Amino acid sequence: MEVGLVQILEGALLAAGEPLSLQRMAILFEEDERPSTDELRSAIKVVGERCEDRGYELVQVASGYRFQVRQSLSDWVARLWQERPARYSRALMETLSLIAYRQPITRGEIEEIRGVAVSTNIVKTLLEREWVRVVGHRDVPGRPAMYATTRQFLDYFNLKSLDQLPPLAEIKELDNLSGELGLELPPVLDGDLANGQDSPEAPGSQGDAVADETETVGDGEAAPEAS
Amino acid sequence: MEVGLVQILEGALLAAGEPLSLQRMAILFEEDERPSTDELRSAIKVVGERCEDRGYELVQVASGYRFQVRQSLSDWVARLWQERPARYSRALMETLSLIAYRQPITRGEIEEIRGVAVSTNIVKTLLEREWVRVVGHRDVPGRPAMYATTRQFLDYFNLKSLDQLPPLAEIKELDNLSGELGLELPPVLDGDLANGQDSPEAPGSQGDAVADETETVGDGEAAPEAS
Amino acid sequence: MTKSPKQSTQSIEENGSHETAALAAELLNVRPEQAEMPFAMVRGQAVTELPKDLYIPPQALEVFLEAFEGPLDLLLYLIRRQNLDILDIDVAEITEQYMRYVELMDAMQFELAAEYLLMAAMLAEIKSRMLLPRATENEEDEEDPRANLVRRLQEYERFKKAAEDLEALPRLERELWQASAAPPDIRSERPLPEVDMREVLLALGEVLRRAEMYQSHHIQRESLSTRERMSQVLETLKHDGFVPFVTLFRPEEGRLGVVVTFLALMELMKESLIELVQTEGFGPIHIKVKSE
Repeated sequence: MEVGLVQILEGALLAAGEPLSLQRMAILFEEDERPSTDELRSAIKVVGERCEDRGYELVQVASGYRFQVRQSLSDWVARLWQERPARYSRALMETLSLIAYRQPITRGEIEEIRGVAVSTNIVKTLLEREWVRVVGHRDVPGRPAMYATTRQFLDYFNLKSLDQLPPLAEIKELDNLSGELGLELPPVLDGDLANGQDSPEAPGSQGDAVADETETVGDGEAAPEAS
Repeated sequence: MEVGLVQILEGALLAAGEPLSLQRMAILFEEDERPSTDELRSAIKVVGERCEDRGYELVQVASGYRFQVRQSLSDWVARLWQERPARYSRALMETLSLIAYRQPITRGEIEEIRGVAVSTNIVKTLLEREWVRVVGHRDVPGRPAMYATTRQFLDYFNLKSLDQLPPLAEIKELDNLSGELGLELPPVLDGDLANGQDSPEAPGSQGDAVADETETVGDGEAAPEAS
Repeated sequence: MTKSPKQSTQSIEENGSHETAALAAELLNVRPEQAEMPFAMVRGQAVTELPKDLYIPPQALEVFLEAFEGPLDLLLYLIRRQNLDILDIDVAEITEQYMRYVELMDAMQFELAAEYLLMAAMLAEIKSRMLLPRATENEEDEEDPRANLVRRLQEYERFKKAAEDLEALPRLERELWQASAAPPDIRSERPLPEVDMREVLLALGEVLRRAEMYQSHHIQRESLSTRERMSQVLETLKHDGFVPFVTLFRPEEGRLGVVVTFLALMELMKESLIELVQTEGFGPIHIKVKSE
């Protein structure tokens, strides 16, 4: 086998078992043989193209590139394991989505929107999974922790960045009373992360759109480095 | 991508993270679509052939088949896990400095000056690093070993002889400068640090030089991804 | 079921209206594993007093409670069940329904989360404000009593939807798997820590400060070259046993070197680390490590 940049990257990506950033790929090489970022990018593109017709593909997620088994094979591959994959309760998913879309957010703020207490277990599970972390404390009495999502969260859900989360539904105003109701949202709600895509929800086709979102490397343009 | 037997096996082998036996491959399929052992064998052969010129290969081990990163790539792949060098403890540095300045010196004497016990590990580490060695035994009960610094110690610190180390008087100055160094000192020194920064006698040029050197230690390696 | 009070048994069909049966079936669908339950276990009198169209077997009710994420979720359910637009809620009607659920749960002595009661109070308040005639003059300032509720419902609903969307995303270990292969054999070498001499010196400064040894003339005056030479002499003696005195001096080091070596030997003798041995007058002097 020829030992070239492409082969080294293939080997490293498979050995790592986790996404590799371009920076991390770079330090696989001694300084005097270290490829430039451009060289890495084009090698990565070749690595991606070489997956054509294979049972796996190269994708880019938040913390870098990884080989990933193709989703079309999941029916077969899932049978490798007896246990069903972990299911998460609605309460957990609601809490997680509030943290994802509204970060940084405190537990109290989550409870306000959900209308119920957030159990300590849910927060613990999310922290243990490293999907969320504490990014600071709100400067109010009690100094409650503020939570935000992590790169592991994005990696897990196969996303490159928060922009790729499905857009939030619109808030409609009370029609006959619009304007005078003072329906404007409190300040915390302003910076919706999905704001960039604040459009009304894409109907129907959304599922497909989501599936397309993780970029398969080699198919498209060289995506900007996530870091 | 065509979803064929070959692709399914590729995906399963990469997802499994452990060797797969032919039996285990077989149960990935519903009964009515389950390939025969012969079919599996020939598909596996194809899977192996498709690794030509890749950074990995298909190998057969006792419990089945698995993909394995090629041995010829180990130099690069090893750097994925290259551990960051540890840092020596303050206790070790103190011990080392006392051996340098007070050699030959016994462990008991070091303990007396430091006011705390010197752990066996510290001495072991210094001996292993070949920065200190035993040059004799003090003729007192227990005949404790006397430690001295070595030529390797001088070489590492780029000294021709111990004479090149600053006299103790200057070390006091160093202490005063340490606030600017970003070297962490125990809280007891806080008051002194403040003094040092105020004091006009702190020679500016020395401070700069020191600061530069310290940076090299701290930021030496290109930090890999935090994960 | 966690609670086992006295009970009479009634079947859904006997006692329930169509709506009840439908609701029960719906609820049971939420948790299919409950579906084998043939009878409703009903507890005492409280149940028989409940409005007929709301009769729900207690087990189902418990399932029902679990199926809701709180009062907002329950309200949304009630609204959606009637195909009502969230912007056009009939508060009186919804309040009444909500209250009946709450009473029902209360009657069943389920531990009702405080949030449900709080919402009940809020609904009652909105309802009463809706009933009050509005002062036309103040209409501009006056908020629709429902506005806050509607906003909260919408806000909750969008995150309920977001959670569903998130749940639907393909994710690792469910539809997707990280591909990995066994690494090659790797000889791992852990790099040794880097040390800057300044760190060593700072550490020393710290020890000295702690030991209050700055005053010690003993240390301050001592030349390091003497100390170093002491070590060298000991090292030589350790290997060679008896060493001729003269061999320790190297002419190429010059006068200073000779002095340093001599001082080192004096210091070593003072510390009783070496012995000088001279077997006869003016004979060669030998040095050895003391009693070794």
